[in-house]
Amino acid sequence: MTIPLSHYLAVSAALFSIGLFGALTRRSAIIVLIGIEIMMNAANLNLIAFWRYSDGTRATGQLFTFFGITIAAAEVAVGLAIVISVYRLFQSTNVNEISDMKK
Amino acid sequence: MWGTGVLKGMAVTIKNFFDTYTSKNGIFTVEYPEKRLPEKERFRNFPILVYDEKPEELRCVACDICAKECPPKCITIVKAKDAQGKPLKQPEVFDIDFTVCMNCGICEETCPFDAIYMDHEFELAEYDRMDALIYKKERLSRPWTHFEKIRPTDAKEINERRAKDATKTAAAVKPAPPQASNQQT
Amino acid sequence: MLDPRFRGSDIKECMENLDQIFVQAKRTVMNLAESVLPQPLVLLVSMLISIGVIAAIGPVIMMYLTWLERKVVGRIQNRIGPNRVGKFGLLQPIADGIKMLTKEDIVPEGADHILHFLSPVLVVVPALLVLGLLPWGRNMAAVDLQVGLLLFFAITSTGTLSIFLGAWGSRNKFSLLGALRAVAQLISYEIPQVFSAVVVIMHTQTISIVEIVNAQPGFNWFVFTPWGFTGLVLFYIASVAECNRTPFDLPEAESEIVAGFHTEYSGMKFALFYMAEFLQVFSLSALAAALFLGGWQGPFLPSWIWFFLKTYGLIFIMLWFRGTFPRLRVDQLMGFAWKFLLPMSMINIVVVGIWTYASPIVAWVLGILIIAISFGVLAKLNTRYHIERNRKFILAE
Amino acid sequence: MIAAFYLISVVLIVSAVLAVSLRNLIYCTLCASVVFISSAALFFLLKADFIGVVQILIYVGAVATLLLFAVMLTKNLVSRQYYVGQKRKWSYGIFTASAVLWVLIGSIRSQTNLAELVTADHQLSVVSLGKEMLTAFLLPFEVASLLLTAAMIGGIVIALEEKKKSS
Repeated sequence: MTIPLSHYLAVSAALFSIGLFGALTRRSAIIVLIGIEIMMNAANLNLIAFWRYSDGTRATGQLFTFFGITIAAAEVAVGLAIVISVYRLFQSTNVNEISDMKK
Repeated sequence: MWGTGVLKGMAVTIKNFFDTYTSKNGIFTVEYPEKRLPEKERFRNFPILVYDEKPEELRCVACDICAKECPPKCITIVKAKDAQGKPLKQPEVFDIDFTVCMNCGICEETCPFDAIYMDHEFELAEYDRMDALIYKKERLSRPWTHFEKIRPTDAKEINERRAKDATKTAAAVKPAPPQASNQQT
Repeated sequence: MLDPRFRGSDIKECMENLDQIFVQAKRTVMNLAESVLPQPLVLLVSMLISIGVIAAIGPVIMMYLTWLERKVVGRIQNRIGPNRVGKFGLLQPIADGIKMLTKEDIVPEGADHILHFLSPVLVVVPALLVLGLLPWGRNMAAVDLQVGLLLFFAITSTGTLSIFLGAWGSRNKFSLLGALRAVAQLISYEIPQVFSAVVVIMHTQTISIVEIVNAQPGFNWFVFTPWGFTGLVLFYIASVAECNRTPFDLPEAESEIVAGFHTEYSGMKFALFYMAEFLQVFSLSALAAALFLGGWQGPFLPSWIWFFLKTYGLIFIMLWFRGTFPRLRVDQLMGFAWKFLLPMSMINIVVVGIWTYASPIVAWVLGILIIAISFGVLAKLNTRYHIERNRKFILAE
Repeated sequence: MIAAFYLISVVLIVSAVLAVSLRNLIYCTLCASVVFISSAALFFLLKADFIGVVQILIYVGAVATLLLFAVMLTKNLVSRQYYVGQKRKWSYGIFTASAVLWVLIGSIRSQTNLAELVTADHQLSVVSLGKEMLTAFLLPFEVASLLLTAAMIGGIVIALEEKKKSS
């Protein structure tokens, strides 16, 4: 018997919530970025699962995952650039300490 | 042009690579244990004591000059004594400590009796540092023929000189009545 | 000399059998397995055969590459190279292997044990994984994926990560310096490498390596076209840099930073790093041969012999580089990748574009013209210092 | 096939949990790259080869290395600032995450017609993907390329800008 679609959706939902948990609770900015990456990954997994279980001739699912991945890579690049320049100013990547606007 | 330096360099190495197979002067490594380079004649390694006929009658008269002259002092000589305790002109003990000897060849030059020469033998590895490398008289002595084989030109010169000396001493001895002749040669 | 009754067709037919000898061997084993095992296990058996063959061939290739390298570089330097252990030093790799096994495995104090242990394994995995994608002979590719070439580049790019982790795990300034240089070099040479492979993809409209090789039957390999030759040169130089080999071996530069990222590794872990490097040399040369020199395509000999001939020809060139070139400085290394290889491979893509749509004569003329001009311009731009031709030397009186 | 799916998803979930909960940042990025690789494996299982390969190439090749660089450049390797009040924060996090999870699972279970959706054995060839990308999806393609250049320039400007001010 093949794997029902709901299993894939359950896995990506779990992945999404783990990413959300990471982004919310962890203090280091880099782990927040990793959490966001995992959430995006879960979204891509959903896209591909739905493409697979639809009629499969249209390539919308795959292409939008492809665009999703490129955008995630761009986002990580800019995110890390911000994290590093913030680190230069505040000497810490602790999300709570970076709160006041003017140094 | 930009890339030519690179190509010239590679041309040199590839020529070297094929030279080793084709041309004679490509590879010049001598594969040591199987093939050997002939030693030069004046090559000096550790000293040896020389005797003419019998290993007991060394040319060395235990005059101790080489022991005094030896820079690192690695030669120890004890004069032999006959039954009544009269010193003989033979070394009873002649040790050379090969760990100390630096093959300088000064003993060969200073020896007035042509008794000690530098040998060509260099594969002298031992398992034990202490007594194996302190060569006794027996291990040092070599026949004169061995010397003639390894250093023919020097041997010829020395033989001529010795023959001339022998005739001179024989002439000196002849006018004076022959007394007890010692083995002075 | 040949027996007259031995007609030409017999030779051709025997070559044909020799060509498919491994494929038939596997088929016989598979038939045997089918008769004995249930259906899902048969698939497993076929996978295991391929994996087993590659896992056996990988280390053997690596060992005899070290031997070949020491022999070739020796001969370049007018010496003989290893000939003591075994007939032509053929047992030398085995002696090295045993030496590596018996060497004590030191983990630096304060080092990160997990990373220090994990990273040699992570470095070897991509090097071995990639061997499965290569077409070793006619229908002898272990895995024939529709996205073969892209997967090849994806897997080799994961190697960068494990080098970096290894260096960080050994808590040593030299290895961290080496790793920073290695990551910078690997990333900046990956782009020209992929771009110069895009040329072949554009021409053959497929990403699967097996189809690219099929598109070069007999003798019309891609290297005999203007874009093919430049593509091979660019791809090959980029792969030399990708394996950290001689002109570009800054990451493990003995003279500057002790041994680069694998300073703190000894014994079997160092052997794994060494194996990863040589397997990458083999797989990238094999890929260059597959893309531009028509992998196993060849007129007479069995296909897999052609594969090994071409791959070892390209490997010989890499060893030849090792015997010839000094090491590049970091800025020259980076400048060469970004200011020469990358623009040159983009121009190469333009030439392939012209090649597919213009008529042959126009394509040939334009191709050679564009490549020659762009090479001249880029060379002009890249030469920073001008070597005076007739230098006047004032000798001390 | 079935066992493969469950195995990979277990690896996926476990490494995702580890990626967000470990204290040593290096191990976090390592587990994050395991997450990326296992989700690429899931893509291969779903017969989306091209996306699986792109996932490995971009996420493991570039994003993981970028994360490692970021971890190296910022000093606090082992995030030690767990002060006493930390426990409450974790409970908030777990509460919100599980609430979201419950909502998602609820929505999945409420969909009745998911069960009979069967996998079409149609495999999209990369060539058709490429064609479709440059014909039907040309606009997102151009927007994505624009965005990538903007991100590259942005990244560089942020890094460079600091150098001018401090020198």
